[in-house]
Amino acid sequence: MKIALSLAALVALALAPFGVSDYGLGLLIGAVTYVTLASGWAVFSGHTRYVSLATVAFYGTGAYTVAVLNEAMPYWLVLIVAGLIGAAIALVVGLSTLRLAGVYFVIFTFGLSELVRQLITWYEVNVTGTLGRYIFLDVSAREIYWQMLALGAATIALTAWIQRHRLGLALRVIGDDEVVAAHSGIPLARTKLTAFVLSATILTLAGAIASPRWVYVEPSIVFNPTVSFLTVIMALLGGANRLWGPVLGAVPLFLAFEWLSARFPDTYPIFLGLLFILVVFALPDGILAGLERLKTRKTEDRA
Amino acid sequence: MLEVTDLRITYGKHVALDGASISVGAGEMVAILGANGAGKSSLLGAVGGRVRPASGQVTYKGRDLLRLPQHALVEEGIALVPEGRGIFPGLSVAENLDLGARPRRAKARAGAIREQVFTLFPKLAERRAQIAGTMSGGEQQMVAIGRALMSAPDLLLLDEPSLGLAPIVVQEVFAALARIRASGLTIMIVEQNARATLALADRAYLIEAGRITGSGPADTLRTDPAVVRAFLGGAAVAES
Amino acid sequence: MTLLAIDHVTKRFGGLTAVNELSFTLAQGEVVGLLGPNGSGKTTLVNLISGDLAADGGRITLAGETLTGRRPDQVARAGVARTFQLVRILPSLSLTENVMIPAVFGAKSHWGAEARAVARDALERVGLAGRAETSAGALTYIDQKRLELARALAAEPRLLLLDEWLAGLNPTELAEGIALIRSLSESGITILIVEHIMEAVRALCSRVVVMNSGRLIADEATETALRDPHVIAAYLGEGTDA
Amino acid sequence: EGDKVRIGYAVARTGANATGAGITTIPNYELWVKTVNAAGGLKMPDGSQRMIEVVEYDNRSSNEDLVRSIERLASQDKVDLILPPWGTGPNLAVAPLFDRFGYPQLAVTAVTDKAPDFVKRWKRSFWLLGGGHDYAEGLVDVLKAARDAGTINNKIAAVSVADGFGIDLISGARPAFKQAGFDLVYDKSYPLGTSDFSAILSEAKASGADSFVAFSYPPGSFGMTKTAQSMGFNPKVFYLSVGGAFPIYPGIADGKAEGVMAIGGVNADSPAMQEYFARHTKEIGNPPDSWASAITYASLQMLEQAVARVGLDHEALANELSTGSFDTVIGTVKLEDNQLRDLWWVGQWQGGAFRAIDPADKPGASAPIIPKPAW
Amino acid sequence: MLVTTLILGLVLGGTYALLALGLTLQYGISRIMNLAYGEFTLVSAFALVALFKGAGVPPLLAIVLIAPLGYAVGWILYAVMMRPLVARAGDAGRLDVASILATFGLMFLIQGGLLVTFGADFTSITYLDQGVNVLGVPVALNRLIAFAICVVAGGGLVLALGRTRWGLALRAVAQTPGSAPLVGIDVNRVARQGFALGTALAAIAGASIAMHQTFSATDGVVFTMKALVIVIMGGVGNVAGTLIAGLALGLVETFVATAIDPGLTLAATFAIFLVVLLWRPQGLFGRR
Ligand SMILES: Nc1ncnc2c1ncn2[C@@H]1O[C@H](COP(=O)(O)OP(=O)(O)OP(=O)(O)O)[C@@H](O)[C@H]1O
Ligand SMILES: Nc1ncnc2c1ncn2[C@@H]1O[C@H](COP(=O)(O)OP(=O)(O)OP(=O)(O)O)[C@@H](O)[C@H]1O
Ligand SMILES: CC(C)C[C@H](N)C(=O)O
Ligand SMILES: [Mg+2]
Ligand SMILES: [Mg+2]
Repeated sequence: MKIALSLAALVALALAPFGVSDYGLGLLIGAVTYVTLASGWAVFSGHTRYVSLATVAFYGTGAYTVAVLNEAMPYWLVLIVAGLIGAAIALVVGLSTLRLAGVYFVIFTFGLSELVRQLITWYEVNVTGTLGRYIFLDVSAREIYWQMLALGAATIALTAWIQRHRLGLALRVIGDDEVVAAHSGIPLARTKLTAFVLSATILTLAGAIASPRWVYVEPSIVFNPTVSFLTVIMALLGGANRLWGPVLGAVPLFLAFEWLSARFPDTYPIFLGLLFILVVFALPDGILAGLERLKTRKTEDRA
Repeated sequence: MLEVTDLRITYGKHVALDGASISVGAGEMVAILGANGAGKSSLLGAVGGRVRPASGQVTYKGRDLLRLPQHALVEEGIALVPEGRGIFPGLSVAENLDLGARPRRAKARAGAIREQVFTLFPKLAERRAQIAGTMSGGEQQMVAIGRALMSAPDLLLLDEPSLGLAPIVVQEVFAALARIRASGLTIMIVEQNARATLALADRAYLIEAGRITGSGPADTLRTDPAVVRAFLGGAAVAES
Repeated sequence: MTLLAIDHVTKRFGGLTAVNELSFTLAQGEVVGLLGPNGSGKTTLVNLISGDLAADGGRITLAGETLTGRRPDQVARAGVARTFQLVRILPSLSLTENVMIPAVFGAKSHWGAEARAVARDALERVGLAGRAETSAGALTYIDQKRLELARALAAEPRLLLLDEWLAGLNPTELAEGIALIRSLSESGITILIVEHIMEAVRALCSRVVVMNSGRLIADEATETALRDPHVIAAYLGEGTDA
Repeated sequence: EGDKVRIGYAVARTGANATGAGITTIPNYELWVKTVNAAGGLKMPDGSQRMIEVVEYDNRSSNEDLVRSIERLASQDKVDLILPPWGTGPNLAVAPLFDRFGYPQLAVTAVTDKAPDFVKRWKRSFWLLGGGHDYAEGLVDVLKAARDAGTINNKIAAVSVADGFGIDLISGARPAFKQAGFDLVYDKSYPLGTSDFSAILSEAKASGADSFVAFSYPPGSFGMTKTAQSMGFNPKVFYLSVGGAFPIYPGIADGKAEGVMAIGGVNADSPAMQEYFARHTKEIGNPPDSWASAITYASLQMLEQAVARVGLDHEALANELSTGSFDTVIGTVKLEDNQLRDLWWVGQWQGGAFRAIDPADKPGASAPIIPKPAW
Repeated sequence: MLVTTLILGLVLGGTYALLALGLTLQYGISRIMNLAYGEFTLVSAFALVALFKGAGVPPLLAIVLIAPLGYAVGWILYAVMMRPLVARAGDAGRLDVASILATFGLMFLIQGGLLVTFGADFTSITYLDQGVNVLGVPVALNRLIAFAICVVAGGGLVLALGRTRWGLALRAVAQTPGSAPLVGIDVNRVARQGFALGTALAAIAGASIAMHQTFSATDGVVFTMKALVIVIMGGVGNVAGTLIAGLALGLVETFVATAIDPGLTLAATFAIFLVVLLWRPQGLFGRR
C-alpha cells in the first residue's frame, strides 16, 4: 500500500514538468535536489548520528568532474566516473575519520571540504592557470529534473531497503553505542564505511547531475559550504533517522526560503531566522516526529 | 528530622512509589530494604532532589525540600551517593573530592575531612592525581563515597555503597559508617548487603512494589523470619 | 580441553602495570571466579580478552585460536560474549531489539523471525520475556543487568565474561542469579566470573584465580583459595563475611 | 496592467556576493528606476511614457538560486526586461537562460577575456567591462612609461587573489610584464578569504620592487592598504584592483589615498560624471565606486534609450543595443561586437577624486603621479 | 626573516585565538553549539564602528563598554532561548542537534538585521594603525592590542579555570552536568555564566577585529568556522588548547605564506587541522 502510494507519487512527479512553467520546473529541480541531498546525507548520518559537513565536498566534486570531463567523454560516462570518484574519495575520508567522534567529526568534515576547495583552487591557479571552467552541455532542465528525481527516488528506496536490512540495524546500534555494537559482532569500520561510501556516491551524483544548470563552475561556487549546512539542517529538521524525514525537512524549508526571499527580498533572513527558531521550539524532534505525535494525540482523543 | 509523607513517584504511566511515608530522626541510621525495582532508589532520589515526585511532601528540619532545587540541598547538609556513583569521570580524584567540599560549612574543615577520607580509602590518597574515570569500578565507588563525606553532611543518603567493593573494603566502609554515625550524622541507606546493614542500622523500612510494607527496629527485623527469607537469604548462607 | 588460555599477558597504563605477566587457563565448560581487590586488574583483563584493549605483551587464545590483536567484533564472532561492570544497554531500543543484535551479527548471524526467536529465548532465560516490547531505558538497574546478560546469551557464546554481574542483588535475587548462571554453565558455556560476593563465588566456581596489583596470587580450588592467608590479607579481610 | 513596464532582477542581497552587488549593482538599479520614474517613466517609441515596476529577488550568492530566480522572472512573472546579476560567474550562469528566453543581457560586472566567444554563443549578450588582459596591459602601459622615464626600477611585486578574476588578470599581466622587460620578482596568489597580509607584504617589501601590484578584491585591497601603512611599506607604485576605486577607500587609507592606483577609473572632470556622482550621493546616501558603477548606470541608460527607439520587443532591443549609439554618463557609447571596448583601465586617487589615467590618450585622462607620496 | 615570520605569526595567531575563546566557553561549558557565534562578533564590530564614527567614542573605551553589554546579551539569550533547549534535550547529542538548529535560525536573524541596518558594504575604521617596532619587525599597534587582549583574557581564563574553585565548578559542569547538582552546583547558573562570558569574549573579539580588519555583514560564517576549527583543534572546553591551537594556526599560515606560497595558507590551515585530528582524535588537549 505504502509502496503503491510512493510509486504513484513518483509517476505524478515525473509527469509534473509537462504541466508547469520553467520556473515551476526550476522549483521542482531545487526541491528534488535538496530532497536527494538530505536523504543521501541521512543514509550515513541519519542513524549513526555522525553529522557530516562534507556534503559539499562530494556535491562539488561531482560538479567539478563534469566541468573537467564534459568535453572529453559522453555525458553518461561522465556521470559514472563522477560517482566512482565520489566513492573513492569517501573511502579515503571514511578510513581517516574512523577514530573521530561527535563534534570532532563534524568539524573535521567541514575542514575537509575546505581543504578540497583550497587544493583544487591552488591546482587550477598554479597548474592549469585558469580557475573558472565552463559546462556547455546540451542537457535541458527537464532532463536534469528527471535524472535528479530518479536519483532521489533511488536514494529513498535505498534507505527503505537499508532500514529493513542488517546494515540498518548495525547503523542504528552504532549510533546508540559503538562499544555495544562491537561486542555484538558488528564490524564498525566496514559498516560505517559502507554507509558513508553509499551516501557520498549519491551526493556526488547529485552534484554531477545539477551542474549543467550552472554553466560556469569555479571552486568558490561549487564548494559553497552553505550547501552542507542546509543539507544537515533540512535532514535534522525533518527527522534524520526516518525514511521520509529528510523529505519533510527539505521541501518546506526550501519553499519557505523561496517564498520569503521573493516576498521580502530585503528582510527575509530575519523572518526566516524567526520561523526557524519557532519550528525548533515547536517541533523538538523534527517535523515528522511532530506530525506523528499529532496523529497519536488525535487517535487517543478519539479513543 | 526528616519527614517523608505520602510520596508518590511516577515515570510516565509507571508508578514507582505509591504513597510512601517515612521518618528519620536526628542521628539515626535508617535502612531501606526491598527487591529490585521496589522503588528504593526513587525514594532516596526524591529526598536527595534527584527525582521530582508527583505528589507528597519531604521536610527536613522543618524545611520543605521539594521547593528547593537539587543543588541547594547540599547547602542544607544533605549528601547523596547515587546509584551509578555520579562522579566526574573527566576530573582527577583530588578535584572530585574538592568539589565535594563546596558547601560553606565544609570549606573550613576540608583539610581534616580529607585526611579522614584518605584514612578510610588509602587508595584515593595514592591516586589523587588520576583521572577518576580511569579508576577501577570499586575505586570509583570510593571516590563517590569520599566526595559525599567531603561535604560534611548531617544527612547522608547512600544508595548501595558497597556495590562493587572488595570484601575487605566493604568491611572498612561499614566500620567507617559506624564511626561516622557515632559523630552524630544521620544516615539513610539502601543496601543489598542487608545483614551488615541491619547490624549497623537503628531502624529499617521494607518496601515492596512501591509501597512501604513494614518497618521496625533493626534488631527485631533481623530475626523476623519473613525478613530473613526475603532479605537476608536464608538458605544460601547456611554456614553462618 | 582448554578453551581459554591467558599466556603471560601484560597491560600498562602509563606508569601503571594493570596486568602483569598473567597466565592461567580455562577448561571447556568450567566456571571460574576471577577475584582480587579493587583495581587489581580484573576488568582490564576482561577488556583484554574481549578485544577492547590491546595487550602490551603475551597471548590470549580461544580453543587454540589467537584472540590477541583482534578487534572486539572479531572476538565476539569468535564466540566470546561479555557484560559490562557499568551496564551498557541501548535505552532507545526495545528489549527484543537489544537482544537481537548479537543474534544478527554474532557468529551465527540469524535474521528476521529467527533472530527474534533467539532473542525471545534469551529474554526468557533471564526472566524478562514478559517485557519484551518495552524500551530498555525504563528498566531498573538490575533488570538492565539481566537484559545485558540476555544480550550476551543471544550471541550463543562459547565463553561468557561476567564482570560483577551479580553486584547489587539482594539475597533472594542473588539466589536466582546464581541459579541462572548455573543453568548457563550446565548448557555448556564456559564462564569467567568477576565477582566480589563470596557467597556467589562459592556457589558457582569450583576454582578461582586471584589477582593482586596485576599479578596472579592464587589459582586453586575455591575453598583453598578463600583460606589462603595471602588472599585473606589482600582481599577478604579478617572478618570474612563469607 | 499594460501601462507599466515590469523589470526584474535577481541580485545577491546575502552571501558572498552581497558586498559587491551592494556597492556596484543594486544602488545603480535603484537610482535609475527612481530617476526614470521621477521623470514620468520609460519613454516608448510612440512617445508615451510607462512607469517602471520592479520585481526583485535575492539570489543568495548561489548560482542554483540565481538560475531559478531568472526562470521565475522570465516564465512566472513574465517581466518585460531582466537586469543581470553582479559578478562574472553569475552572469555566465544566467547567460543560457537569457538566451533561451530571448532577453537581452547587459552583462556589466563581468570581466572576461572570453567575451568574443560568448557573444557568438549567446547572440543577445553584451559584455561591457572588458577582459583581464585589457586591464593588465593598461597597467603595463603606465608602469612602462614610468620606468622608461627612470622614475621606477625594473622590478614588480605582484599578488593575485585566487579566483577567476585574479587569475585572469595575473595571467594577462605576466606576459605583458615580460614583454615590456619587467622583472616580476614576487608573484604569488592568495586565497579568497585571506584576512592577514603582513607576511605577503613583508615579502613584497623585501623584494626590492618599486611597483606593488595587487589583483585583489575589496577585503584584500583594504587589508593590504592598512598593512602597508602600518609596516611603512612605501612602494613608488601601489596598485590595487576591486575596492581601490570604492568611495570608502580614502577613509580606509586614513586619508592617505593620494597616488594609489587601481583598476578602472572615471573621467572625473566630465560634467555628466559629476552630475551622476552628485545624484548618486544624494539619492543613495554615498557616492558610487569609480569603476563599474558608472558603467552599470550607463548600461541602464543604453537600455532606456534603446527602448525609447524600438520599444520592448527583445529582438529589436538586442539589435538596437548592438548597433546603436547611446549618450550616457560615460559619454557616447557604441558597442563593438556586442562589447564595450572604450573603457578606462587604470585610475589613480588624485586630489580626493579617483581619476582615470589609462589609456593615456583617451580624452579626459589625467597624468599619473609617480612615485606615490609616502603614506 | 625567521624572526619576522615568528612575530607576524604569533600576532596573527593571537587574533585567531581571541576569536575562538568565547566559543570554547559556549560549547565547552554551556554545551551550546553556537552557529551564530560569528554574528555575535560582527554585531560587536559594528557597534564599535558606530560608537567610534557616530559618537566619537575611542575604540579602546568602546571595548570596555561593549564587553559587559555582550555579557548581558549572552545572559538573556541563554535564559530565554538556550535554557529551554537544554532542559528538554536530555543527552548531549540531542542538545547538539537542538542548538545547531536554533542558532542556525539565530544566525539568519542577526545577519538579516545587520544587512538591514548597516547594508552590505565593507566597514572599517582607522585606529592605532601605526606600526610598532617589535624586535625589528613592524607590527600594527591595533593587532598588537588584540594580541595583548588575547594573552590577558586567555591567560586569565586558563588560571581561573585551572586554579580557582569557580573554575573547578565550571569544568565539572562542562564534563558531567548530570553529576554537578550532587555537589551543590547550580548547573543552569554555571552554564548561563559560561555562555554569557563566551558572548562577552565574542564581543571583545569582534571589537578588536573592527580595529584591525575590514569586515562586512556577511562575514559571520567565516568567523564562526574559523573559531570552531580552533576550538576543536585545541580540544573542546580546553582554553589553553584553544590558545595554543590559535597561535599554531597563525604561525603555520605565516610560515606557509612566506616560505611556501600564500596561495596555500588556507589549505595549510585545514591540512594542519586534519592532521592534528588524525593524530589526536580528541584535539590537542581534549579528553575522551
Ligand atoms: N528513569 C526512569 N524511567 C522510567 N522508569 C523508571 C525510571 N527509574 C526507575 N523507574 C522504574 O521505577 C521503579 C522503581 O525504580 P527504583 O530505581 O526506585 O527501584 P529500586 O528499588 O532502587 O531498584 P534496584 O534495586 O533495582 O535499584 C522500577 O520499576 C523502574 O522500572
Ligand atoms: N584507562 C586507564 N588509564 C589509567 N589507569 C587505568 C585505566 N584503566 C584502568 N586503570 C587502572 O588500572 C587498575 C586496574 O583496573 P581494573 O578496572 O582492571 O580493576 P578491577 O580489578 O576491575 O577493579 P574493581 O574490582 O574495582 O572493578 C586500576 O588501578 C585502575 O585505576
Ligand atoms: C565587477 C567585478 C569585480 C566582478 C568580478 N570580476 C567577479 O568575478 O565577480
Ligand atoms: Mg536502586
Ligand atoms: Mg572491575
